[in-house]
Amino acid sequence: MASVRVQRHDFDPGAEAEALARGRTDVGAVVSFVGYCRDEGGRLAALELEHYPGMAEDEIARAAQEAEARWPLLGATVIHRYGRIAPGERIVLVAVAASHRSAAFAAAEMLMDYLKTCAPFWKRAIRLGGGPEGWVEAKEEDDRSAARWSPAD
Amino acid sequence: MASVRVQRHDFDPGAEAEALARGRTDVGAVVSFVGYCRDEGGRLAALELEHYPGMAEDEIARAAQEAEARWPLLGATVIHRYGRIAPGERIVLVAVAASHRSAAFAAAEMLMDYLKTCAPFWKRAIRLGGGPEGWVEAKEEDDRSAARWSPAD
Amino acid sequence: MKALYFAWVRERVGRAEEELDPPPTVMTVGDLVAWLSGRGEGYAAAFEKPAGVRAALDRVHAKSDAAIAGAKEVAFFPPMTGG
Amino acid sequence: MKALYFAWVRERVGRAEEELDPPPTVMTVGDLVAWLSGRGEGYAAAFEKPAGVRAALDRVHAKSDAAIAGAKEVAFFPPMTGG
Repeated sequence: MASVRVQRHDFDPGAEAEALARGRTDVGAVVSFVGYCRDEGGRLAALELEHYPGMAEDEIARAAQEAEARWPLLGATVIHRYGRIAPGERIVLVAVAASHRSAAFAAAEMLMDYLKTCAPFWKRAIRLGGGPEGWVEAKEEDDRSAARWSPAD
Repeated sequence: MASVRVQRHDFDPGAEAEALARGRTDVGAVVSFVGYCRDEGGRLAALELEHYPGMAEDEIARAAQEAEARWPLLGATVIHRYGRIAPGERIVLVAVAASHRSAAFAAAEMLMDYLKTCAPFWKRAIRLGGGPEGWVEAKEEDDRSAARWSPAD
Repeated sequence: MKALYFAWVRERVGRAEEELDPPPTVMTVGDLVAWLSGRGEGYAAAFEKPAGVRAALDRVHAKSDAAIAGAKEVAFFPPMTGG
Repeated sequence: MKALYFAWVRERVGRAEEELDPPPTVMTVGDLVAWLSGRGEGYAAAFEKPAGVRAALDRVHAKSDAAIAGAKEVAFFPPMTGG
């Protein structure tokens, strides 16, 4: 049921979120998350996002299926960009529709935690002034955040 | 810092959320919640929302201040409509910007819980076919949800 | 002081607002509820379950034991159902 | 089987993909990592801390003890940093 897109180009978060509710009267809540490329203290020229085509889509779809099995959702859209993304640009969208807000909030948060730790994307930082480039390191905090949703915990 | 609006007319959730991030590079996350008028099994003609002008704005602003004191937010917008709202129409928007997603999610959820239980709005259901009208009853579940954020708990 | 009534409290009382001039023995929100309840059938119906009615003093939520001295505006209403 | 490398694993190995034909003694993802590490400096550098490299078999995350038999595609990459 979820719509999953992995793409180079930008997206319209408002239109994506509204599409989940349009024309229906059973949706009481739409929660959307938009992740942006932050500038780390004015030294970032851009992020270069590499991904594993095919697996990226599959992995996000698996996470969405898990969310749908867990909460009574009425729709979900996940879009993740790849390629060069400048500070201030959008990187990722998660939008979830449900009858009630608690399911929509929880599912959106779970999907973001999964995207951070399970979806095969890797960020490389390109510094202003030709400074040292480098792969962004995974955060242990993100693993802990994702572990919240694991049934074994 | 938060923008609080209590109004009769509709709003553009995408534009409101995007305005929190536009032109800045310190925002990493924008979480937005849109609440819609649900149709309870095809029997609802509309909701009529009554509010306490002045106190509604003040109470939402107090909740936003509390959220800002609690999480490192970079912006917040809350819009709550009043008057007659048909099934499928938007009722409320909460949009929160932060550097990191956990603060944005938590603040948006807290603001919604507060809106449900503390903001002086009352919903009256107008039934299709002239069925019995009635004031919507407050849900104990909403009180429990709001109590999660109380320091005393 | 000015009194405001909302939602079904307003409907039962039969008006949205009025000026109140309670006697000096009426010192708290709870006292005011008791005093109002004696003013007629509509008031009695509105406040028949005092715990089911919320109050605000000068646009801030107030409990039953809150002192009304100095307040310019008091409001009574059911539990909120916004959001 | 086809092997894919991503991010700094790709950079260290020096290629994005290749065909692999490991001997029959290589049965798990961990075996494959050990076997690849012996193929040259780049591979050794990529897998110097095996716990720091993740793997997928046919586009599903796989642990070190996962059997590679039947897999058409194996991929190696650092911990993910999307979102």
